[in-house]
Amino acid sequence: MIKQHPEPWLWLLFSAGGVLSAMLMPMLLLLFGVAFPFGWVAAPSHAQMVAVLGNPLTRVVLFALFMLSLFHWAHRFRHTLYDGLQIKHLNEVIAVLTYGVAVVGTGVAAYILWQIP
Amino acid sequence: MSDSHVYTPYHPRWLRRRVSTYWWLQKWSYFRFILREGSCLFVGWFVLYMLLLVNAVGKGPDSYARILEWSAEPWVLGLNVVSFLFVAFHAVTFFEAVPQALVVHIGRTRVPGRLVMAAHYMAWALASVLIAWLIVGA
Amino acid sequence: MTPSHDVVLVGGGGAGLRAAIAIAETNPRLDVAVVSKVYPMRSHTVSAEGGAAGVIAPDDSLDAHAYDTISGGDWLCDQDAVEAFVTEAPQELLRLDHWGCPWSREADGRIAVRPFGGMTKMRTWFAADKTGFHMLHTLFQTSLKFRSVVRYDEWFVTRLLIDDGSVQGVVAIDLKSGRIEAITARAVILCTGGTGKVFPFTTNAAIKNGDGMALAYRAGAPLKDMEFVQYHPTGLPFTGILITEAARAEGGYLINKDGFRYLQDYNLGQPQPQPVLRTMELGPRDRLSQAFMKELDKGRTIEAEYGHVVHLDLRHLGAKKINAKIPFVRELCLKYQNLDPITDLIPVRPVVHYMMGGVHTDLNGATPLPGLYAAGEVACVSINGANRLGSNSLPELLVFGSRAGRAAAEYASRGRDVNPSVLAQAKDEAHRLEHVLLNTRGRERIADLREAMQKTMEQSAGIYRSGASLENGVGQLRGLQDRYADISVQDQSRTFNTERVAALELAFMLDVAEAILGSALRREESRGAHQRTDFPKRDDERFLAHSLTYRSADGSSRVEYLPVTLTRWPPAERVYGEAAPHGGPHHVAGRKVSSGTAI
Amino acid sequence: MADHITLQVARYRPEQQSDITFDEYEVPCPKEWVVLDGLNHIKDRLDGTLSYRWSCRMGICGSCGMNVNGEPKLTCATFLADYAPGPIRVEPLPNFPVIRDLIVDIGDFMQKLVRVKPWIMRQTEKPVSEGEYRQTPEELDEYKQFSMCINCMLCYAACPIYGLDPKFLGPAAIALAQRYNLDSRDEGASDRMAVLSEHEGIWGCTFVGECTKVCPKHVDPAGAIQRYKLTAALESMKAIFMPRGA
Ligand SMILES: Cc1cc2nc3c(=O)[nH]c(=O)nc-3n(C[C@H](O)[C@H](O)[C@H](O)COP(=O)(O)OP(=O)(O)OC[C@H]3O[C@@H](n4cnc5c(N)ncnc54)[C@H](O)[C@@H]3O)c2cc1C
Ligand code: SF4
Ligand code: F3S
Ligand code: FES
Repeated sequence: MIKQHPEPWLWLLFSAGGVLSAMLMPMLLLLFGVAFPFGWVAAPSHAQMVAVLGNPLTRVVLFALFMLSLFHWAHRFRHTLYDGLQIKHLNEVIAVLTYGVAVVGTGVAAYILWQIP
Repeated sequence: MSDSHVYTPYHPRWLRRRVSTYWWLQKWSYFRFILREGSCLFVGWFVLYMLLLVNAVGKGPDSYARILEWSAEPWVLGLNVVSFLFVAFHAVTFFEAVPQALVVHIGRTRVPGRLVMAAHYMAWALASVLIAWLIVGA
Repeated sequence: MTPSHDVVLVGGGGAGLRAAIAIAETNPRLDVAVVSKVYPMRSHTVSAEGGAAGVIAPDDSLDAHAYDTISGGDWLCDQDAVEAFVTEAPQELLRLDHWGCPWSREADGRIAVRPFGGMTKMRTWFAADKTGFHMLHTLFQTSLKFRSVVRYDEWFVTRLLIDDGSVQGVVAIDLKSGRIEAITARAVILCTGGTGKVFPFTTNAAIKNGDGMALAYRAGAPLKDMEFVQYHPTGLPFTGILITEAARAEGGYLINKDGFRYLQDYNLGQPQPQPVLRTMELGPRDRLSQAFMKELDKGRTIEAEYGHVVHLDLRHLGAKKINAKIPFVRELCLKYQNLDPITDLIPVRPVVHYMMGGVHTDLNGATPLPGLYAAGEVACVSINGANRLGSNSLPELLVFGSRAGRAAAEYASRGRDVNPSVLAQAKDEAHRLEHVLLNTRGRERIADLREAMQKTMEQSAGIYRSGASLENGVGQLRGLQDRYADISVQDQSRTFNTERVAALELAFMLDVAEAILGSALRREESRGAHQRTDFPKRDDERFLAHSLTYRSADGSSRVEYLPVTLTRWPPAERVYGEAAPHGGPHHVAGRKVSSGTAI
Repeated sequence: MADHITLQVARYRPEQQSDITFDEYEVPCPKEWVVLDGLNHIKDRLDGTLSYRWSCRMGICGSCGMNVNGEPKLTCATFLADYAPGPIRVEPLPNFPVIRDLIVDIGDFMQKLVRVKPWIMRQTEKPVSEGEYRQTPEELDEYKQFSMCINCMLCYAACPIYGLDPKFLGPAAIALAQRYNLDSRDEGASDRMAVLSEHEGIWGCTFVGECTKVCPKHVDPAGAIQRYKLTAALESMKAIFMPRGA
């Protein structure tokens, strides 16, 4: 019997987050972060946004994107901290902080997404 | 394996070198690795930014307008341009690694890694077009 | 405390590791030590490329393999040994399959075989063209699972410990610390490989210095058939890197400066577009190397930067076949010769490759000294006779490695305890190594002596020798032995002192070189790899016998003869080409084996 | 092209020094010479006390790995002329303890290798008399690449994670475990899982990817590790969602 470690699960979340963010993020960020503010393209109206976000499918996809990306961030950030800065002795603290933020962030995301009428 | 640190004629003192804290500055490829890992910060920022946006949409047209205005502030705009570059870099590094991490079989033959990678790039392009169409086109 | 084991193996190459596993499997209660001057997976077996012969094809027979081996060895093989060898080789190779060796396969998953020089049938098993590499790593990794096998990695053995004529252990230097230690044992097996480095131009690695031959020789065991040194016809100039015979087996041509397949002028048959077994490029190595020398005399070789060469032409095989069957050949050519065999001709010349002779043993690897066994290239069980066929050495390591292992295990389990008096010998040896060698302020540079020895050997005992050249060589070696007394070792450190090792290896080589010249001088005939210009004919009257070289008290060599064991194959003329008596011309059909091999 | 080149060779004599120093030597530089030929020239002609390992001079025994101008290389397969006009800096492989001059201790790897059980494991052994295990060329191709490892340790020298955490199992050991896991004759994958899925096993690797870049035999240890992560993760999922047995 294989002992259950958390590592495979964290890695799965990390990878899934990596793939999903790679697929969806660049375009979203290009539109909302760069193109609209620069005025290259007119930003969608509030009504349009509500229509798009009102679709349950959009919300599910966004929720998955937010949650997995947060875990992606948490996992990578944790590793970078102790490989880059060599602060391995703080292993546990870092893990609690990073994954903690991801869990809380996921809750907040769920709350915000389901607020939309 | 002898771990002795004291030199005697029969117990040579082995030299144990420490990895420098700035190891990632020693080689371009290490630095690129750190940049790749660093991209996660921008992934995190993106989630935060989008949540603020969605939250604003939920709060009504006024807050939505306010957030659009805020997003045009130079520092936000600057941050987002950098974030976009990092996120795109993240995407490229992720797809680059696909052939190494994923072996796909169709029946008993192995699909060449390049093909698997190409499929990912195609999916990326498709997803991006779909998003653009949903938000701008519709 | 002196480490003590039931069996000590000197050498962790193919033969040594196979022996270690054999002992561990025969009697798990025996504890076995593998003492090796390099990590086992660095042993020279790692560079064997072409393959390992063993009868497996339905149209093949053990008798055919035996006949090819015996005729290839110019009837100097002991036929009982050859029969044991061909019978056990396929089983040993199969065992390696069960241990994970990545043999190349037929489309249906069966083992694939390829043709090889001097063989009448396709019977050479291969793992692309890294056969030795895969065999060695398979053996090494498999050996890791046996708890009774202890390793002394990077320990250099300098002498055998002997009590009343029987061998009871070794003295070795732990290179990392420089500590000199006696390792006692009820039985010792020498598996130290060959001695190519006594010659200047060789395929052999830096570690092949005839250590084990010299160890046994100094301890009083005879060296057998040392005059038979194999030249491989296709080495890269300058580096001596081997281009495996598999390149010819897959269809490569040897051509001279006129683009002519010159082997047809030397009784090796007529050229065909496809390789034909036992003819032309698939003739035996001694004949091919001798043909090169004749071409050189006729002025038909190509003059290149590092001496004369001929060309190996693989271009007509095409990229696909080259990449699938001989990828390492391409890798080596690209890396070391800066040419691509798909489009370019490969310059090659004969290069010292293998020592047919070695420590005299019986069929179970036992030497005349009780408690001392030998297996692999260091030993001479006499299956190779006057010329080894390509791909017979790797299975020899397995068959006789495992026989020697079993025999030594048997001996050790009933053997007597080690006599503590051998420790006094160990002390003497430690004294010699510490004080004599570490404190010398001599004037002779190791490299100078080594190069002089190598040159002497090439000039006096090359592909063609004569009484005069050999006499001359003997004299020069004497001089070198004298100069050795004044050797200089600059490095006074104990930690990984590779200069001290080089000095000891040079001493081993000088002794082995002397045995080679001594036995070559007394064999007044031409047979297999031993070609005397002053005695160009084989002489079965006088020399259908093994030479046994002993070391006399004064350090010089003394040669005796031992009749060859004949069972079913009376001596006959060696015929290659169309007139081959066995099997006759046999066309090799192309077959698809593994493809897309990574290199 | 210059006919000589300068080698700056790292020296460490444990009896006399507590850190590496550099000695400079000028060696001939014909186009056929590799870095190892340069070192041999030094040892034979200029300074007999220089210590380093080598054997096959054909890139297969794996003993001559060193850092050449900061990159882990097989010195028998690295040409001097490629670095002209020099100088060339030759150092012991990083991430390992240095024993002497260019010689490092690889005992750590040798122990790790045993831990991943690199041998065929089977429920029932087939007797040799029954012949070979059938294995098609396609099945062979599944693991062949990972069987090409010559244990040269260049990958360990290039992997910063190993440098930071010597407990990390490391690229070659994991690749060799994968070599057996993917062999159709082997049934030991679940036995190896215990060691590989430890924190210091595959999960220690953050996919720096340098191991694969420096590997002279195209083993792609980075790929082996990533693939194994996926397998291990899927196994974990299976264990939860499809508990075996009743
Ligand atoms: C380039 C090349 C290609 C070849 N290709 C083929 C082929 O295709 N087919 C074939 O059948 N044969 C081939 N051969 C021949 C065959 O590979 C060798 O004969 C065989 O590998 C020798 O194996 P071994 O176990 O006897 O010795 P090795 O593998 O040489 O091992 C010797 C061992 O002894 C140890 N040792 C030596 N001296 C000491 C000492 N003083 N103290 C401690 N340890 C010591 C070494 O460390 C090493 O572990 C080839 C040979 C060469 C050189
Ligand atoms: S994986 Fe490559 S680099 Fe690492 S030890 Fe093996 S051959 Fe060398
Ligand atoms: S360099 Fe190291 S971190 Fe992983 S991908 Fe290779 S083992
Ligand atoms: S000397 Fe063998 S790999 Fe370089």
